[in-house]
Amino acid sequence: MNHWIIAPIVLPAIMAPILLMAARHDVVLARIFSIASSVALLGIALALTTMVSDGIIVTYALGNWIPPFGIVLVADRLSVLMLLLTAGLALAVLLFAIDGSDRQGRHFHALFQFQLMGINGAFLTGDFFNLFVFFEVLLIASYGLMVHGGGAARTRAGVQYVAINLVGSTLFLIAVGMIYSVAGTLNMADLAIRVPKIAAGDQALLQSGALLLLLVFCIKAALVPVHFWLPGTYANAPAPVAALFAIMTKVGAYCVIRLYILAFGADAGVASWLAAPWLLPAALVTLVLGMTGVLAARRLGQLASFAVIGSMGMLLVAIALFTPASLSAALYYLLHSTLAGAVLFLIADLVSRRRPGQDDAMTVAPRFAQLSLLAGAFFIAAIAATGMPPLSGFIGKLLILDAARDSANPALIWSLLLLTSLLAIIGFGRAGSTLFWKSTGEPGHFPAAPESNTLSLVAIGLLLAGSVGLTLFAGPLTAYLDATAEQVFATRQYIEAVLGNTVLEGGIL
Amino acid sequence: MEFLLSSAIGLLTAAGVYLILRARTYPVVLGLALLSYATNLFLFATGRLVLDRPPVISALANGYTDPLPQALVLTAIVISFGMTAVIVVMALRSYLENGSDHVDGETHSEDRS
Amino acid sequence: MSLALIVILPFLGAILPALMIRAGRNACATSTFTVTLLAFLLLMTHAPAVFRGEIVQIRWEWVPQLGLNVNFFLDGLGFFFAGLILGIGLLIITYARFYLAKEDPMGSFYSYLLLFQGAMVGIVLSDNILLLLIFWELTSLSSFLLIGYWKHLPEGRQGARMALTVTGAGGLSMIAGMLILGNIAGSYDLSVILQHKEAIQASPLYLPALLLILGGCFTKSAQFPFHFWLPHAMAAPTPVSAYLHSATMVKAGLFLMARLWPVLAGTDEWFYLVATTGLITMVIGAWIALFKDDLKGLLAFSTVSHLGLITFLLGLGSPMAAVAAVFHILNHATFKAALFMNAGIVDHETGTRDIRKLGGLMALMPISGTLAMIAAASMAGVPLLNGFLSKEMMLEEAAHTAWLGHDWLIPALATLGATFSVAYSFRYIVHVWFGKPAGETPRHPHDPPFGMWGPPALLVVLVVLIGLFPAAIAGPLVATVAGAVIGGPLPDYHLAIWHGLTPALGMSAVAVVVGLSLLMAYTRVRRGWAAGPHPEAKAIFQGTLAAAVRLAQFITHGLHNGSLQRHLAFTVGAAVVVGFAAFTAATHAPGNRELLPATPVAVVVWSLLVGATLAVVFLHRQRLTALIAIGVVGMVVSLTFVYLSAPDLALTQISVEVVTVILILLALNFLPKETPSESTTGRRLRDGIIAALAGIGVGGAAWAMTTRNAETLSGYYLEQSVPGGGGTNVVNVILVDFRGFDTFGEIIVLGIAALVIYALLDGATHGAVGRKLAAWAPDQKRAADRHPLMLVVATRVMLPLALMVGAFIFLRGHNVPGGGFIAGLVVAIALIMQYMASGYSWAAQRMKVDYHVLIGSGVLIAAATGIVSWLAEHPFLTSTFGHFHLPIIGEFELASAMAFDTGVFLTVIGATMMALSNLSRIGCLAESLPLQEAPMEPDLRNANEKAREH
Amino acid sequence: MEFFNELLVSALIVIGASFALVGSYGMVKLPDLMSRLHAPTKATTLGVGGALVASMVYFLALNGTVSIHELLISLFLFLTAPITAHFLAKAWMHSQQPTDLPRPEKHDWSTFESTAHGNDKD
Amino acid sequence: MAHAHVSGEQPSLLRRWFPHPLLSLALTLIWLLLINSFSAGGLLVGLTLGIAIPRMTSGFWPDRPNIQHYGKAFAYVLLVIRDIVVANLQVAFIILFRPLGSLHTRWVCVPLELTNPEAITVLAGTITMTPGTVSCDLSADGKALLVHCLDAPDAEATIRDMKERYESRLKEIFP
Amino acid sequence: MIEYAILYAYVAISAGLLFNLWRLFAGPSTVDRILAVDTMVINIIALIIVYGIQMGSTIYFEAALLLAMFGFVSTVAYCKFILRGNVIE
Ligand code: NA
Ligand code: NA
Repeated sequence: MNHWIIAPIVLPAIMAPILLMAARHDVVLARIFSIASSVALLGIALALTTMVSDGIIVTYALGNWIPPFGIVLVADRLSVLMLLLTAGLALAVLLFAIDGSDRQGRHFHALFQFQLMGINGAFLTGDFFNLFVFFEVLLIASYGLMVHGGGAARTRAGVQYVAINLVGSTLFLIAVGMIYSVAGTLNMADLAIRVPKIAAGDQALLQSGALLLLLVFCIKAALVPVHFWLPGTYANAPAPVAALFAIMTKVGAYCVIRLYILAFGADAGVASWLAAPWLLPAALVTLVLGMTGVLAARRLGQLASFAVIGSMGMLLVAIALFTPASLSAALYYLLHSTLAGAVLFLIADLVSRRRPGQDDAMTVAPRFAQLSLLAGAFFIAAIAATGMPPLSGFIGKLLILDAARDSANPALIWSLLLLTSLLAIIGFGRAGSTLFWKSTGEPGHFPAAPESNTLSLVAIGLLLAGSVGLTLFAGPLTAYLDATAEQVFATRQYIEAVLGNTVLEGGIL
Repeated sequence: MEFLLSSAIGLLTAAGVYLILRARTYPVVLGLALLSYATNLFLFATGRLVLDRPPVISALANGYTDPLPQALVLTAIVISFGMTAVIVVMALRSYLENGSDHVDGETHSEDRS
Repeated sequence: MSLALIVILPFLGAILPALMIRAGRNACATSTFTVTLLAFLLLMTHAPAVFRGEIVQIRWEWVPQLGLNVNFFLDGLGFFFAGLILGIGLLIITYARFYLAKEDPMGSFYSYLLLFQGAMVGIVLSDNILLLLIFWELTSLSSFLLIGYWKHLPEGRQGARMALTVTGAGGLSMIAGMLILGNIAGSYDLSVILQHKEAIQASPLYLPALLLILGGCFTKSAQFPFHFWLPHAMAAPTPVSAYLHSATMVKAGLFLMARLWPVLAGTDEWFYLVATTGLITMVIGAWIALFKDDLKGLLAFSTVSHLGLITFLLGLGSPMAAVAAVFHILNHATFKAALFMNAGIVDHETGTRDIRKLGGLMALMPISGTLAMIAAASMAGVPLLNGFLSKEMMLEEAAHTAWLGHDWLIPALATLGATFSVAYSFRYIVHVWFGKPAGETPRHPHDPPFGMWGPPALLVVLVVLIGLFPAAIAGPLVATVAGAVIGGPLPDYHLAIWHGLTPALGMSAVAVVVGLSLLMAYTRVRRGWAAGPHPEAKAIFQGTLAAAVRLAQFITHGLHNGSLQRHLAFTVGAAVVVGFAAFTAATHAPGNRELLPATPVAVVVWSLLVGATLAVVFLHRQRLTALIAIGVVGMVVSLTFVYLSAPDLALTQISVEVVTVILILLALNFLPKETPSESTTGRRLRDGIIAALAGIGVGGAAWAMTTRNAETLSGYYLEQSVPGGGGTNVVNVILVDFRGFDTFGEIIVLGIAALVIYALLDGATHGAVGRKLAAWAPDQKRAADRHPLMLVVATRVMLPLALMVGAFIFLRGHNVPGGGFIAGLVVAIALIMQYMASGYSWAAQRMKVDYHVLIGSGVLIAAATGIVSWLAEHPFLTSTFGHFHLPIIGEFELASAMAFDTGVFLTVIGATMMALSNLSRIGCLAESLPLQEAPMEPDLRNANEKAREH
Repeated sequence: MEFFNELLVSALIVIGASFALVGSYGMVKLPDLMSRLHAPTKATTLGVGGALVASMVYFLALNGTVSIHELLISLFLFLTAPITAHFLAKAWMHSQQPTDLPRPEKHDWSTFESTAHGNDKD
Repeated sequence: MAHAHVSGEQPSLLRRWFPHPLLSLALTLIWLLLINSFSAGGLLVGLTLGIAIPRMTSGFWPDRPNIQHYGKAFAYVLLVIRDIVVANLQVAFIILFRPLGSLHTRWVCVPLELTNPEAITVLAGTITMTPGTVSCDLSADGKALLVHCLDAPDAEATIRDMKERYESRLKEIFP
Repeated sequence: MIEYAILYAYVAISAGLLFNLWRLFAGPSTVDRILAVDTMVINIIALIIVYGIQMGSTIYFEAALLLAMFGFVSTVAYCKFILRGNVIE
């Protein structure tokens, strides 16, 4: 029995209560525990990566109850990739946070660990009600992290964030109910074999349930028109939290990939490729609106938020094409945009802290400490975020363009993708020029950096290095991602891994 | 019976939606509470309506209702309880911070959407 | 390998200047120079092979799935451009060392310059068009840094952003073009693409690809109508202008057109697009240059004009024109770089670049003046200088080219361009170096140090030498390069000064005569020009950009106005649309399940729910009342669960209700007690419609599903509950066993909720909020007694009873309705009753348990129960149970699920108590209430004792 | 015997239900809160009491065991009903501030006068 | 959970383990009735809880009174049950048949001699549960009880009745 | 015979519940509304017990037990809110 699969869930689930009980009053101890846990998570994710890299799908039947009756965890290339990304991002973000922001409120580290538990659980579970539970775990932890440190604007945004997500959770349950009411199962693999057999008269319930569930995932993924929560949330969340949230939108994207290829994909009979006609237009609008927001942004945090929306649009365009090639491109872009989005928030925060009174507003203000360093970091991050060469954003963009070539409407997709890139370039250029160039001509000085921020800079450096790494190793990476995408599309393999190889012939029920 | 339950779910949903679209945090909280009743009943109803056949194994029982939706609803009730508690306290904190319980934190405002 | 090194060296070397600047400015410049020199020498080692017509290649795989690979190849064209880039680079580096002022950060200048240089070399050596794209965009980025180098100057920043925007846009267009091109050819490798002329030109995608690629080339090479960014890029330091905007970057577009010439040129599309654009650019650029008073402005527009000229030549599509183009690229690079450096010298020495303020400098700066004269004369096309030769070739080609059947049009326009060219070139000579000094210049000018005039001098020597001995000096190079461009046999041509009395000579003569007359009548011409319209590109560009930003802001901030009401309306609206659309799009059949009759009691209970729900909606402004009405809803829901065979749910719902009510009341204490009426009727109507649709949707779905039958997994749970899970309460067995993992997550949610609440409330006790809280005044009058005696007594009696009930519910849960969650709530409510009756402080003193520890240990116990299964080689949360027999006690059952349920139990108590007690703590802080020793009013114990004392 | 049991159970159910109805009816009929307070706190208490006794008798006859749940329910109701009424009355007194109350000798009623140590903010 | 709130000298071992033996016994009994069966195991669990719960909660009930006469207490309970039945009939009659105008609704102030909080609570509870009377408030010094009467033609008689019927009995039960 | 008694009980208790609902709407004071809800709880307890008798099952009694315990807590909390604003102080 291989228990490593559940370690990404159990480890933070144990670490958080330990932090609560043992390290509640000792911030140093809490930091050590928290970092240790994150490093261990990274190690586990790497180990799992090697485990699944030869293409096997490992399952874990909780409570030793055979699926579909018990809950099952599934580690395949895709889920492990997400775990790895989460662990890497978490470690960088944590480094940034322990430079001081973790002390602005209570229980940062415990909430952080719980958040990781929720995210990892969402990536691993093969049961869509259990997915709901993990969504709630990651959401409620995110509520806490979102308002960490308090403040008028932040708590206000917090209320909005919570309210929207509670509506999302409500919708999730309704959708799950509709699907269960006709499919009679909660296991994703089992659902996949039942969907094509569902009676014509039940299709309306099934499909509207499935599409409402898609809407829920799209709320998480910040797709227009259910993206409204994102700008306020990200712009007002503490920087490390906003950076960590870069993975939260990907949870939504992951769920779309997982469920709508597995259960509503090629083999779903009349419900085949159910998500595609809805997803693609929405994703294109999201892309345009996001990058328009980048151009319109008045604060750096706002710019980063809209860049995240835009990148989600781009990502979901690639997903919505629902081909192995487009999925591979989407996964590459997913890795890239998570790192690029996260680092922008961290940079925005360092800038903001150095300009008391002006914060991250795109206004001209006197020079501040470490201007050149941050300008350099911003320049690189902007290159990544706008998809300029030579960083990973460019390769991601090329991959998506390449994958969109065979779609129904390549001209539209291409022109939108490229035009929005231009919007992003202009927007980022404007921001950088105002914040870092214009300000050098301004008389006066802001006080020196308030505290040591070596770790913050290391965190930023790590994330940027991640983008560089994605670029340098784009070859082997895309090969791996191609295999990952193939595996996701090879739904029989998944179903057999979960339910055994007899189900496809005879079936359990 | 099915109609009564369905219409009740519909009404609770409508009332909940109407309230979450109000401008103050308190009605939003109430609306969310109504919505969670609606969803819990809805999820419960996926097990279909069955009289006096509780899923407790007994020699005397003449049948059982679907236990799974009940377990799911239980989980959902607990989770929505936690969520309600959080949004109530968050609304309170926001009120203390902003001096207003407007959902957008404004001290005086009309509709803004 | 060494080929790749030529590209990589500048990139690697880019870090050197930044490091070396600490060792001084000379070390900094020297290191840059050395790196460039090294690259240049490396390039030269390939010269023999290139001149032999060989192609040097290196190939590394990078992203093979995409066809993006690190493939370089070196042929004549690449060699020529790389030599130009590195050679002129060396001169520029030397020149810049002296040009840059002390306060200019030289380290970053040279770093940027090397980055740019690397990118340029990358473009010209790439054998993979995707790789080429990367370098292409890198030149945009590094030139952005170079143009904005003087970041304190608004012109620099604006110029940089304009250049980035235009060339960036072109780059994006080219991405698309290249992807199409590669797709047609089946490879992104140039060496492959260049073999597929027929396939490419026959493809229906040829025109889109051509348009997109030209979009990139024209923007980069400042072709009309994208020419406007180039003059504004002149805000850069002069070495940058000389390097980027005369010799290298602007030639990237030309390079690419030349590179793809074998496969793209020769069609009508190509001719009309490229040649026309080039010709227009040539004429307009020259015309504008004539009226520029800024030396660098003049040179910039002149560059635009010459780029147009070369584009025109490439557009003609004939091998002969291609040769001319190649030759002119070389010539233009020499005289224009020299002129830019010369302009920089003038600026450096006099402190101004305004031609109107300059004059008669020849006397003061003879060396610079001489160099300027020669270079400018070459630009004008004066014989014996290299500019003359290639211009003649251009005019010759123009002379026999027709445009849409008009054979006079092109020769006329070409002559016109040449005329203006003569005029502005001589203006550069006459108005700056001759005539009387225009007045006081900011500085007293004299010839600069050799380091500054040496590089242009070297170029001027080339200008003269090529002019005199074209075949000897430039012949092999031009042949090699032109061969690479044409990709086939070279045409029959002669690089010579004299070709006889050709039409070109005539046109040239006309140009010189008319051009000089124009200059003589300059004041009048200028007046005429001044009377006409002068669209200011910068203003238009910035206006357009500002308008775009405003539009973006209008959309963005108008849409994202931070209104939760809007967000939720959109979210619910989307759900309604998606739900209904999906439902109607798919097939639906009404259910055939036998329905349960609606009993009168059910109807009454239903009407309670309807009534209470309506009460909530219509009385929602009276907050307490609405809460009371919600309580009724909760009660009816509980009753529904009782009625429909779900006792566990009923118990849970009842317990949760109470805690929720107390929690909301605790918060409501601080909140306004009434909701103001602030929605318009229209808004209420809109919300009402959304709400009604949502209600109809969800209710309809409920109806659809409850009226049909379905097969589910449930049979298994009912069968396995006793033998497999050891309990008769199937719901509980599902919760702690079959789907215990859900429950594990669920208690964690509850635990987190408590932590979040704790953090939120703890944060409210200090800082600005804490002060507000301390100054808080209740908004309703208070009754006098805090702890009414009867309540205190009753709750004290109830506590042990309630705990007993809690224990009972906990222990029986596995077999009959109950379990850890409900029991936890029962215990928590029993304890909260003590808080309510006797007060927070008093009760808290008696509850020495830290709720953090309770939550933590609850989660840990649950997790430990799961982990223990590992020891038995079973998955997480595998349960075990057994029936044991002990003397006296008899038969009893122990299940590991009970341990798990204990974790649930503890977490629930901890979380509930943490939330409620912290809320009440806030209340006590806000009211600064003192602790009552024996809380009971009237306080009879105290009174009795006092009476006894007396 | 069986008939007697049935009769007893039926009678108890009918009595209990009747009192429940009367209690709730009183709540509608009586003119002011203090009067209304009498109706439910009494009638419904016996109403539930009747049903509970009916239930105990029924299950005693059915299973031959005494069911304790009913007793516990009664216990809780008897413990809590007076407190509920007390609090409703106090809440009413506090919000209506009636002027026709009789006054005790030295001090006012607890709702209006505090004997606790320390002072509240208001 | 709560720790014993102990003051003064060290109590005996027995006293520490069984601070309220009667309560422990009662709880054990309730447990046995809750589980609806009698077995050694059930008794053991019941005893454990019966001992543990009073210990855990003793802090919340610092001055638990000792009932002196259990017989009288039992008799009192029977009396109250009888009165409750009568009260319900009377109130039902009032609600159903008496015209509202004919009611003598009034407040009365019942002076108290009881000083024990538990006793006062029982009295107030009794009054609420019996004919047409609701205990509404205590005076701030605990020396009077405010009672609302639904129909009390003679206030003095009503007060006298309450004091004689209940308070005097309670004085004997609670010392 | 019991069936008729139960039927009668249902009708009577239902009528009682409707009266309660009317009081909930009519008020006039908040205290009246609390009283209405409190009475509703009592009636619902009765309803559950009668239902238990009808079904011959004791499985529903814990619901009545908890309602009896906690209906009181809510009512006191509402009143305490009116009296003191702060439910726990
Ligand atoms: Na309640
Ligand atoms: Na198990």
